[in-house]
Amino acid sequence: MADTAVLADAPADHGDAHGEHHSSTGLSNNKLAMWLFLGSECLLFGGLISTYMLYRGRHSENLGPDQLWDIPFTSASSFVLLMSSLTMVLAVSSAHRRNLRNAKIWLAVTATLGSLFVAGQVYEFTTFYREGLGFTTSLFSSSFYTLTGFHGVHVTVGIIMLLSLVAMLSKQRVHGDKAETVEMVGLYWHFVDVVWILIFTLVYLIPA
Amino acid sequence: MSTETVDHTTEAGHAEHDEHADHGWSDGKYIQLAVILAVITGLEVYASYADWLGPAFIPSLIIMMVVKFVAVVMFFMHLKFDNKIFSWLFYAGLFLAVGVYVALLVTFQFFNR
Amino acid sequence: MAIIERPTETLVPATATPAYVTPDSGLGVFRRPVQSEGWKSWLFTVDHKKLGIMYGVTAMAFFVIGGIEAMLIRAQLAGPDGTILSADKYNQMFTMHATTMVFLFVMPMAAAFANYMVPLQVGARDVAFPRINAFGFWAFLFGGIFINTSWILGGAADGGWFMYAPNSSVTFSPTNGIDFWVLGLLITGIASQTGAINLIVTALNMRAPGMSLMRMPIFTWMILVVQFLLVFAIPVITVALVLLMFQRQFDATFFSVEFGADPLLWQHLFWIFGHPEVYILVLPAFGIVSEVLPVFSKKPLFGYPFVVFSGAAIGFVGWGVWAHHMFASGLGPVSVAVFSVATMAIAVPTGVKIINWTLTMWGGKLRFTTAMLFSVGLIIQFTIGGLSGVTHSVAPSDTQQTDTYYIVAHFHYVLFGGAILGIFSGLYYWWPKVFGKLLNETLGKGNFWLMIIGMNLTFGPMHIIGLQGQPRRMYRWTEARAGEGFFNLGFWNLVSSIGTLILAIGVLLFFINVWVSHRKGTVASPLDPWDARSLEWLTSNPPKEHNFDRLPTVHALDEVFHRKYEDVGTDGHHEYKQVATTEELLAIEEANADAHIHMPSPSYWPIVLAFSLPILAYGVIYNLVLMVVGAAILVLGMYGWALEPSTAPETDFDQSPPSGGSELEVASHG
Amino acid sequence: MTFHERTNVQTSEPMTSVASVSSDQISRSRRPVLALGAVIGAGVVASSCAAQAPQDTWSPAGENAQMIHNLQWPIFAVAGIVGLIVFAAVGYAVWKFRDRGQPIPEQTHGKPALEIALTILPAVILAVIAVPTVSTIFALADTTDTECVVNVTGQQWWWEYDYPIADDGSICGFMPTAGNASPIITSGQMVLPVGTKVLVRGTSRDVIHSYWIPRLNGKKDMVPGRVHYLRLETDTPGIYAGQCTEFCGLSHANMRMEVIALERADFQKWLDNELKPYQAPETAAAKAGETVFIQQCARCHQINGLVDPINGELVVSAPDQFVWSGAAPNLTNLMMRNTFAGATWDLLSPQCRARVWEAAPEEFGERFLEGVTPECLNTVDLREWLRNSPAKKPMYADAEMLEVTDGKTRGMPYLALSEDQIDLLIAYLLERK
Ligand code: HEA
Ligand code: HEA
Ligand code: HEC
Ligand code: CUA
Ligand SMILES: [Cu+2]
Repeated sequence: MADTAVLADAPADHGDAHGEHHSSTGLSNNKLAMWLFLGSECLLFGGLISTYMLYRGRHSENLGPDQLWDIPFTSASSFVLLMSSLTMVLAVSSAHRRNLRNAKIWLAVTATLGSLFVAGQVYEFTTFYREGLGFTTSLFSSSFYTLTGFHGVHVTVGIIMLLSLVAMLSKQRVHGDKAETVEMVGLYWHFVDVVWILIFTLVYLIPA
Repeated sequence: MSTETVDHTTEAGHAEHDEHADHGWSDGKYIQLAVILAVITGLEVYASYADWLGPAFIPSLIIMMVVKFVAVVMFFMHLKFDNKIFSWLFYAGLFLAVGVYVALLVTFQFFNR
Repeated sequence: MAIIERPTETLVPATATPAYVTPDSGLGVFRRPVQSEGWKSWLFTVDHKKLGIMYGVTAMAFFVIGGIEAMLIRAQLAGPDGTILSADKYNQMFTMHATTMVFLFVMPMAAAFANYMVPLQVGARDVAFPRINAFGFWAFLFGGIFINTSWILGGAADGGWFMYAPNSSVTFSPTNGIDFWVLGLLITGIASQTGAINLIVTALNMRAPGMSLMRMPIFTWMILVVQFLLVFAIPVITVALVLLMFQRQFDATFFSVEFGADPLLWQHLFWIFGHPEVYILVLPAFGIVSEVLPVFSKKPLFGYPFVVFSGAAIGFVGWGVWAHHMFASGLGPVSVAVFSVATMAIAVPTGVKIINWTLTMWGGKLRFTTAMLFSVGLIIQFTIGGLSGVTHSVAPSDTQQTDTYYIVAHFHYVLFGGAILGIFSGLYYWWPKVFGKLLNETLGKGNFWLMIIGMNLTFGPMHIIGLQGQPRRMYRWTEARAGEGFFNLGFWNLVSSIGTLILAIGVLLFFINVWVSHRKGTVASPLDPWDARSLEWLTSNPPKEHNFDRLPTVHALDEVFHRKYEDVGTDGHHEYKQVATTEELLAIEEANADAHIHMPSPSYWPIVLAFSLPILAYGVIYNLVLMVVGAAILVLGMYGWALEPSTAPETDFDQSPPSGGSELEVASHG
Repeated sequence: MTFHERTNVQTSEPMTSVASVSSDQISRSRRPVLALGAVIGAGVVASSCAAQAPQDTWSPAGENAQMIHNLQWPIFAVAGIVGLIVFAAVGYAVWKFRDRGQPIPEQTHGKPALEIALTILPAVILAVIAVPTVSTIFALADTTDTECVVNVTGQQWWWEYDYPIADDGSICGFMPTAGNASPIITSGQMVLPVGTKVLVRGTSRDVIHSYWIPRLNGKKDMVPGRVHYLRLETDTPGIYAGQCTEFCGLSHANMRMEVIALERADFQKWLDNELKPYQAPETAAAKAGETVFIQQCARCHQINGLVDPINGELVVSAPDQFVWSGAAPNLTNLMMRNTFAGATWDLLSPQCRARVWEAAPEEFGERFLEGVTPECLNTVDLREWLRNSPAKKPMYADAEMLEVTDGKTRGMPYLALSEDQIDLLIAYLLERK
């Protein structure tokens, strides 16, 4: 845990700035909270990934990763998710330029790409299920579905957040700094993407 | 927690925000980075089919993964431009996770008897 | 309360009742409630002080429950072949005793102190996210009640507090007890997680002007370390609990040995959380002691930076020692050796604390109030527990000790002798701050001595019982293995059970004391009864709703002491003269009150959102319909929360308050 | 019961060292310490004058436990001394610096040099402790010198022992005299030759259990799906008590075990006895008992060589169809053990028990090998067991709990035997030795 260092660093950062600023560090509370949350999510996904890594080889003869993976398909959906990170960053950058119209468009595009990814995952799950890989079939299947399912739920929550944000921006329902709100959702979204970067390599590309 | 982000867009810390935006990149650069990331992804997929990598296969995959990870975090997530405290908070969790879970897997994989 | 709006021009005396402004309803779907009195003011409050009190009261109630469970355990074990509890009930009893004490008493009690004191100590008007704060409390309360409803719904969890797989699978524990346990801990985990993020942001970002991190009160420091531990440890147990939930509810295979599962996975995940958890339990108490000792020694904390960094070091090293709970589980010698040595290392930063506390008293002017007695008691009792901890860290001897009463002795000395004594010290120390009344010192001393004698009689003999080979978690023990002579295991078990009675009377005295101080003699506390040193004493008792009239500017560690006393000694010789009383200091603050003070409005949504969680959980256990209902409340709550009007329509306008202005904009939206 | 008196009580010396710590502490420190000192002091004094309990962790009786002991007592002493220093310092400060109206002391914030010194000192102490710790860990993990292997399997709530046949036909390093070696399967009490380096290979059939004979070695968890190793070696013949120490459900408290250490010659006798062919019942009652057994018990319990007189076929039990763990104790030589059902109850009557348990090491083997004679049988507990075992030992045998285990019990079910049937069964079982 690097908190020692964080905290030791901090005083230098805000120095004598007290009084003028709203906060000790001059940073946004929300953003601090978000990064902390993302830091903690590392331990959540780390645990799920470790469980998968431990159990990836424990399955019946013909229902393991090597038999099931469809790399071209997964690559395509990974690509889609990666591109959604680009559109997300464009949304944030529009929002910072106070161009809410563009920001909303990019947010919507991001949500669409995200939905495409989730649709891909649903398709993948159904295919695997048809091939006989139920949730309870083996250690591999339980841990695979749990890991990717958790990620899928994160993406879905992200999509809901993106769409809600678009609606709220349209209806003027976002209190406070709109650009920051977009940025917050953006951080979450990128994190989900980053987790998939790990999953794509560790789960799909590295053979069992 | 995730829902919090929607609404916790408080009135706080806004003054700094516009500054932060300046630290970011132009849209063009973001697109460039995205292209690079796409290319690396392509390479990863290629690597998983290529036989000639031999023992370098897994390390090369891991390296590409890390590069992608870092690129997104640093640039798309602005960590490189933002206050160091954010980096500390996030990397604390990240490195802790890597350290602890690698140790866990190691106890299972090796010294296990 | 809603907003304290004070026009800049007309200077209203700070003591006057603030005007409540009804929030604008045009902005949102629902108005925010404005009640500042009556039960609604508690249900919908987002005030960190009210929430702190609510945490405290609830935690105390769970302490009594956990204590009664402990007394039943000791009653059963007082003699051989106990028959008070059946094997089944006994197993539920110790599982729930530990769960209650750890998750529903010590952790929330720490949250109570942290909630109440951290904003006051850093000179803020509330925490960073008041609504999340309220949500955290309700999630904890509902989670705690949820777990305990298992008692009447077919039996509580019976797998022990670390719930080793595969004994926790449906096959081996077919009742719903473990489902309640899993889901309940997930809910309280959410509470801890949100609370932790909130407090970290508060401590990092909402400190009063001039309060650098190295001027931050030590209690806040320890709380900060604890919250970091929580932020990173809770996700790990969450993973473990989710796996177990899927195992039990959806027949997942994670712990099914017949599928090739490795039961050690659970142990690793649990203890990666579990070891940091024990420091989560004790560090807040360390923080309290580090506040109390300087005050009653009339000296600053000796080696403040050392204490700060050792706290952080404990937090750090605490992540690398989890497998010391698994020395007998077949890890293999290399892992065992590594973890054994790492565990020893943790005694070093803990020792730093013990040493610095002793040196704080050294050369001081010690006043033995009840708070001080508890703190000194902690030093002694915790050291005993810590030293037995060191004997566990020696892995080969731990294989003789693990899962015996010697371990039970260790962790009660560190938990009761550490966390609980610290908590009681804090209760006596901060009681006047929170309630404006002093607790009775005579009763307090009785309370202390009975607890000390009681705990040593209860847990002291467990060292012997354990080293003589009595395993823990046995619903009965037998004369046949008790040994010969009068002072055999039977004798010591009896002593231990009698000790529990004394302990219970000691705790009871505390409740009597509270009752006496609030009902009978209403001893109004002076503003600064202990001649204290830190910022929370720079406001009235109990503090005003907005904490400080003027946000204090901090010049030194122990700010309040330095405002009260001046060093008038000459060259090398020190002599301290009182230059101001706390009353005078407060009057200055009041006279210079800040102009605009925005306080966050109460909100309906934290409790609604939290309420959805147990409903969802019952749904997971019993049926889908309930789950749908829970999910609906959840969604409703989230949108209500998101769309709720911010405090007032003009929030955006107040971007830059007058200089010296309030931080409340920062605080206003949880 | 006092079998422990047979042993050299090495404990007294480290115990007294702790005792001196606490008496010292009383004299020097003040109030909070007093109560505590009294407790610890009294505790230590008392426990050193009390006879050691059978599972005392401070009375090693074999090489491995001795290694641990040599490591642990100095560490307890170090801990005691450190504790003493802390109590003394606190006690002194409490007494010396109490408020006597002295002026406000200097507001000193610390002395870094002192701080650093006092941080390094514990680190050094611990570094010194770490060295023997690590070497002992590896010494205890060494399995290269094994002379005898026993497979141990835990299940709810008893231990099964299985003595495998080595490639050369030996069992536990001993050649069966009669020649026809077959694996020996027993439960509850593990019989070992004295002075032999035994390696336990352990696992479990259901949940995690832990194998622990305190006077022989530390404990080792027995985990389903994994095989763990534990070294055991005994110095003297006798009975060494143990207890399952990983919480394993309902009857965790009733899951005990014993190691029976026999002189090598006695062990050979025991081994040969185990391998002898089936002893047909002699008395009429026993004959009738055999029939009851075949009807009621044989589906779960194996008795090696038992032949069904009706069809002349070997009776083979199938506990896996009835018991969740898939095993029930092998009763072939039940009366060669002197405890039953997870070593929780005696098979020997109270009068006869002492004869074996308190025997001097020289005569122990002989007395143990007598087994349980009809006069010495503890009929009370055995009858209660046969009448209604789940009532005696909590087990999951009631119908409503069986759904999740496919109708299989965990433990032995209630069998609704009549008193007559029990008489006959006991007559039959009495000859199983
Ligand atoms: C508040 C909680 C708390 C705290 C602070 C600690 C502190 C420590 N614990 Fe404890 N521990 C528990 C709570 C805690 N523990 C619990 C609940 C369990 C059991 C869980 C279960 O199984 O149910 C447990 C179990 C446990 C085990 C596993 C035992 C087993 O099951 O086999 C071990 C093994 O190493 C251990 C070690 C330690 C050590 C080395 C410390 C150290 O941090 C102690 C350091 C302190 C000191 C050493 C004293 C002061 C120092 C000095 C005066 C300096 C000089 C000292 C020396 C030179 C030695 N603990
Ligand atoms: C913070 C944590 C904490 C605290 C405070 C306690 C407090 C106590 N514990 Fe705790 N205990 C644990 C944490 C804690 N315990 C844990 C983690 C375990 C391991 C569980 C497991 O193995 O899974 C455990 C296990 C455990 C066991 C071992 C059970 C077993 O292994 O079989 C025992 C046995 O004596 C015990 C006893 C006690 C006693 C007597 C108290 C006393 O201190 C309680 C004192 C409090 C009261 C008595 C209540 C207040 C009194 C009144 C309000 C008076 C009025 C009421 C009446 C008189 C009825 N505990
Ligand atoms: C459905 C299975 C089942 C049946 C039928 C059964 N038992 Fe058992 N028996 C067990 C199990 C399981 C145990 C171990 C219980 C324990 O100690 O926890 C056991 C233990 C015993 C023991 C103690 C053995 C030891 O070595 O400790 C005796 C004696 C015994 N049974 C006798 C009988 C007799 C006699 C019958 C028939 C009348 C019988 N059992 C029928 C399952 C069964
Ligand atoms: Cu087997 Cu406990
Ligand atoms: Cu620990």
